[in-house]
Amino acid sequence: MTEMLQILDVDGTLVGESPVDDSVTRGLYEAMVTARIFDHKATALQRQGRLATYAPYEGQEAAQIGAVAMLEPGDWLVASYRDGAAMQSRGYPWTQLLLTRTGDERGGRPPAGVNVLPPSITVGAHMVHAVGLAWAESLKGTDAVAMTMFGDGATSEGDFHEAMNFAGVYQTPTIFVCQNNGWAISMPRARQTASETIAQKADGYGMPGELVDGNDVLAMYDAAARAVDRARRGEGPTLIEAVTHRIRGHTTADDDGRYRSPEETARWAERDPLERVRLYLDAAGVWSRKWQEEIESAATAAIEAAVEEAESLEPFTAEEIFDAMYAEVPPPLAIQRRRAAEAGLA
Amino acid sequence: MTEMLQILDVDGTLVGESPVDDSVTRGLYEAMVTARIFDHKATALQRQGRLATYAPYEGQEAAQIGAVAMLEPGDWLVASYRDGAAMQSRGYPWTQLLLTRTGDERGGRPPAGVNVLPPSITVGAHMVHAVGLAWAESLKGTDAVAMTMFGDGATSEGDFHEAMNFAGVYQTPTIFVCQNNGWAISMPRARQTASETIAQKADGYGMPGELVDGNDVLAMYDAAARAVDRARRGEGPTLIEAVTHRIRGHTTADDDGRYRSPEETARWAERDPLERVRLYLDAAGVWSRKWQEEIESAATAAIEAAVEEAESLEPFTAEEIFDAMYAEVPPPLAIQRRRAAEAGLA
Amino acid sequence: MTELNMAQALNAALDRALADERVVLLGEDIGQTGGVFRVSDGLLEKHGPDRVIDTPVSEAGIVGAAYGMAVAGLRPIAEMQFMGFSYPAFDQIISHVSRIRNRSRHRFTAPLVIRVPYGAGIGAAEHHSESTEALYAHIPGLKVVVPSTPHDAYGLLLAAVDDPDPVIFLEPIRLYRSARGEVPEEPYTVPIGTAKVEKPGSDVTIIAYGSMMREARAAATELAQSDIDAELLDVRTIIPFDTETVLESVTRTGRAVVVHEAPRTAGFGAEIAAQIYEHAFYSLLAPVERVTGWDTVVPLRRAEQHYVPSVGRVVAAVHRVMET
Amino acid sequence: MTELNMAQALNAALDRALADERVVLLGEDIGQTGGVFRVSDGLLEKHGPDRVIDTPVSEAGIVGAAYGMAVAGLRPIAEMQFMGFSYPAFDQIISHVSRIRNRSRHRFTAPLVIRVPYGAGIGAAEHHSESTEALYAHIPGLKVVVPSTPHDAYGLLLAAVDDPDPVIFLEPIRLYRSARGEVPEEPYTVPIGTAKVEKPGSDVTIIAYGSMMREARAAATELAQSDIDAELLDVRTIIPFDTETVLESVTRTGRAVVVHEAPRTAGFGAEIAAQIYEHAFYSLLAPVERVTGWDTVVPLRRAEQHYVPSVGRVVAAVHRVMET
Ligand SMILES: Cc1ncc(C[n+]2csc(CCOP(=O)(O)OP(=O)(O)O)c2C)c(N)n1
Ligand SMILES: Cc1ncc(C[n+]2csc(CCOP(=O)(O)OP(=O)(O)O)c2C)c(N)n1
Ligand SMILES: [Mg+2]
Ligand SMILES: [Mg+2]
Repeated sequence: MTEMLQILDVDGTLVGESPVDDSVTRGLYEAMVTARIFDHKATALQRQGRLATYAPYEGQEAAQIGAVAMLEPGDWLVASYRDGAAMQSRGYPWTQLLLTRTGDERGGRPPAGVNVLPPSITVGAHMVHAVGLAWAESLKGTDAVAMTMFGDGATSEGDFHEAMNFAGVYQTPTIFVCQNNGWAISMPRARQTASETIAQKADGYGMPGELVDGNDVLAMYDAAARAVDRARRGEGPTLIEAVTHRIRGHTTADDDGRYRSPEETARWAERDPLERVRLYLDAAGVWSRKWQEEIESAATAAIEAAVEEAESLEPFTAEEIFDAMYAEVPPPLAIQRRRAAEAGLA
Repeated sequence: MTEMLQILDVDGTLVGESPVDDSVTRGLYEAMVTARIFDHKATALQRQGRLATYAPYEGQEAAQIGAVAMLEPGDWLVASYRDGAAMQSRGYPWTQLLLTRTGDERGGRPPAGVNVLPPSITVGAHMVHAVGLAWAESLKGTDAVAMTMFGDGATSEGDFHEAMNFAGVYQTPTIFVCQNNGWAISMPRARQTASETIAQKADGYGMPGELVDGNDVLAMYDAAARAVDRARRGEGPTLIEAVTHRIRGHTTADDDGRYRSPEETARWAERDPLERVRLYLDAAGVWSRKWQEEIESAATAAIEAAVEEAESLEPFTAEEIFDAMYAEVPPPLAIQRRRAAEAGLA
Repeated sequence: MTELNMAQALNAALDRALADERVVLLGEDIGQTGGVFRVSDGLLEKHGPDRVIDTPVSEAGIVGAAYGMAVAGLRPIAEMQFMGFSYPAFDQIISHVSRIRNRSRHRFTAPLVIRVPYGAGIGAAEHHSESTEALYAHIPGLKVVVPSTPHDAYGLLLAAVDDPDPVIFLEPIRLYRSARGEVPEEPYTVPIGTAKVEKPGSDVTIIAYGSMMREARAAATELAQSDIDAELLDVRTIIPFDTETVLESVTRTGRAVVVHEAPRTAGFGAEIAAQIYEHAFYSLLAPVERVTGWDTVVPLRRAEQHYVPSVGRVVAAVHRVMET
Repeated sequence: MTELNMAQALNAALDRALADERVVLLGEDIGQTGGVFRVSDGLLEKHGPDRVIDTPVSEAGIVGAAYGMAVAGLRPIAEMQFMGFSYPAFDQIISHVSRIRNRSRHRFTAPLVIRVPYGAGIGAAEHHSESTEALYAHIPGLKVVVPSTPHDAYGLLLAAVDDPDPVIFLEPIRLYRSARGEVPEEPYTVPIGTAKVEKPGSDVTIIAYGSMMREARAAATELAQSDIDAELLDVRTIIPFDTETVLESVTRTGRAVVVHEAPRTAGFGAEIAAQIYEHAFYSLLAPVERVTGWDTVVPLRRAEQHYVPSVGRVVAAVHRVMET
């Protein structure tokens, strides 16, 4: 079996060379803490019926934040429903993430300049979009890259294959980040594919594949930074397999007790992606309880503000559901739009 | 690069151990000679306008006939539009192969007991059918296997991936035979995938992959026999890459001069799959010009008879186009069927 | 007789179907968790992993493998987790499942059932609210079935499993738990290809199917209060369509309202309307009304109610056809 | 003005479109060989391999990558080799191409063109004769265009490339070489969304599109000999449908025959007929006739003529509507 890249051990000791200095590590830690607070908040909101189902990412913060931390503003991110941490740290607002989950299309509209697509709900189809985006940037002559994030389950879809194949053939600057969290809903990784690792699938597409401890933010940063650099230099795509664990159910509607054991949860608890960084920072003398409280309260405030903003938005009128189907509402649709408004009044 | 299995060199000398004795080799040779005569005949018929387009397999006889020779009657074959040699040697009549090409659905109906599906025209979709067939046989408790044949181009489709993945996960007794003839119409193999070989793709699905000289009928027999045995013993699927060459255009409608060089054709001429077997048999003292003439004239007679049979069939009436859409024609379709008949009279 | 909801009725039908050794179930999360809607709950435990097969996230793989199994003589029942996730298998369905019988002139057949939860109304995420039955209805060689009661769900599903041809079996998500009704203890089938007059009436025919039967029923009740006696027709089988039952009704009432939640343009309502006009033109007292979803993506939870045809829209349409 | 066949007109339009740096062509065998129908002949040589891209056999890859390119600001033109091979890309089209604008409330858009040769009549192998425009017409967010003359092919293709939304551009295989006509030298567009009255008439409106315009024209000519003055309407854009032009004509003639080669049930003809009835019910002198392909797989060469609507079938339908 391929070796798994690890830089920061579960007890907070460096077992490899950190790709960044401690100030950056502090930033990564802060982002992870913030992301976890959001995840807890969103889960709580869902329990209160204020969100529709929500797909928690708790436990996968390092995989997400480590992967995207070195992206530049011109780069693209094409991620899935579980990738809020990655998306937000690339500029996709908490407000929009919440809006999507309240069931509001405006959640799909990040601010101008944020090159992050709305989260993909279909499993599999979005990876090839990152190939097209990256390819377009090459054709336009920029050095922007596109990163795509997806789960272990997504690698079973045909579109994963077509995306990887295109990226390999055209050597597009695409970084494929698979968060192997061990499960596709109830289907364990071992029963999704007979391949020993997902990383090794890269070989069939003529691109490098790397197996990474997805709960080690420094390892993720390191692997992704090298992949991004290669892509930016025109040396083509990379597949990164981030081995990680989702702590909660597939979504808030999922009862994971039906398919996985408490032992599994316990085994992964000690591999938590946040705690090991805290231990490391603490040992390095750059963590304090006070700082922890500061970042937590800043995060909480920002997230509360986002909740308020999201919930203050009036829902769409009947007319508005027609308004973004095309650049301009075509005549037949305009008639329907009028009828819908009338039906609303009736 | 993985080594390519070769048993019979281009000059007819054994460079490995023959999996069969010379009487079998003679049978393989006879089947290849017959298949080539059919291919020439069909091409000629197309030129005379008696067939619609035809996809010649000349040059790929060893890959096809070597692969299927050890299959048992209960086994399944799911092949593509270019695999007439393989199909016929599994019992799919020349007549039916011709009928399909004249544009007659009855070409899709082999005799009872022949477990060969009509040729797949779509590229990619049919491999997974062989997974389902093989899986069903396992579930039914038989030891039958399913073999599927497809081109290098087909490996770019998502369905190839899903088929390979399912076969790996469920360890179905499926043998994947890729005839890498270097081209998907005008797309050269090197631009279809950045993978060095197609055989190595097997690794990403947890199954063995083997690179074979597809113009060496003994190597093909050997690799396929081992794969079939494994599958029959319940040891799961195999991918075989048969490196070969199509001597003619993609179809009779294709002008391959637009995309490939005469040098390529010349280079492959000396690797002809028939001639090396003839040289071998001759050296072994089991070939004679007389025998060659005998098998050629037997083949020609059989094929002429098939042409006659195919061409003597009356075309479908208007009613008949409705008759195999369902087990029984449902009422709405029965009305259309009547109208179609009336329109024909009008 | 037991009172069951639709999910339970389907579960009972699947359990019954599995009594036939040729039947196998395939789908994402159908075994260990019993399916997203628990329709296959308990079946893995009862029938084992060779019969109730959890698959990778691979819809083309599921349908393609099920097709192969069917050709080999099994009777697979494949599940697409949601209609919006059936499209990766679209090519397998249109190019192979629907055609192998004709391609081989009856020599090979694909008697499989593809179960597809469909429809809006539960405020789900994008792609979870699709109603694209018209796409499947336009594919020759398929049958397309959609129950609206637990009784029909059970009987049509067993009929689909028995059917020698491939059946797309649509399950209205909104009705899984909300539709309740009596289901006989003894196995039975409901014949594919027959619509049902659920409530006779003389003024107007309301033609609906699947999830929209709920609105249609409520509308009929409401209309009764305005002394409009609506006949209620449950299509049940979209393909082959039971033109006869529809015409019998519409020629009698002279007025028709067709209801579906799919987008309007090129929806199956157009076909129903066109058939009514073609065969009952001279009996019609008013143009047929189509009450449908709009030509938009199904909105997410906060605006979904603007999309799904409401009882009010059905009632209003009936009033319009009654005006003339 | 030059006389061109439709393939040449499309080739000229592609060449012209490539003058815009954002335009790239992607497809199987479109470069080196110029495409199965030679529609992109010479463009690789002229515009280079970064603009005219030969791809692997991977339709989802082609459309998915083109979608990504479009989101990034390019104007890709993707080719599906035949309509029957567009289905592996169906999920990309219905789940993403058609929806990103709405999903992102205009923030991201996918202005791409998907060129799809379609239709029967050349005696091709299975899957090479499809006419499933109704499937695409039922997907909100797409536009669906189908020319029947070289002039319109050129102008509609350039309009499609300019369009800010995704366009499915259907090319009638039978007309690639057989349709010939004048094409101006100067670039022009034909607006998407407008039907055309190709020949005015007073007795009946024949409504057709794409390949079937050939039969419709021949039928009109034949009918003139029986003193039936048929108005000939070329739909040109299926979505958004130009209801107005159709109604203007049918309310005048009082009779309509709709022609398409796609299967009848849930074909786009049902939608056209339903709209006519809905809006022109009281002007109609007879039920609308649909002349269509049957609900069968398109037969192979030897029986294809039983499937594709013939001039005779169109003429007979006109006679039927004229009887009342
Ligand atoms: C095409 C498609 N099929 C099925 C689904 C339903 N579904 C949603 S998430 C999921 C499992 C995905 O697993 P994985 O890719 O490992 O991501 P994870 O949820 O573990 O992050 C499935 C089957 C879907 N969204 N899209
Ligand atoms: C889904 C699909 N896309 C495109 C085509 C058109 N097509 C027919 S053969 C072919 C090339 C296939 O190449 P390969 O798999 O290498 O087989 P070969 O023809 O070389 O035997 C293509 C693109 C098709 N038949 N099906
Ligand atoms: Mg997962
Ligand atoms: Mg090839």
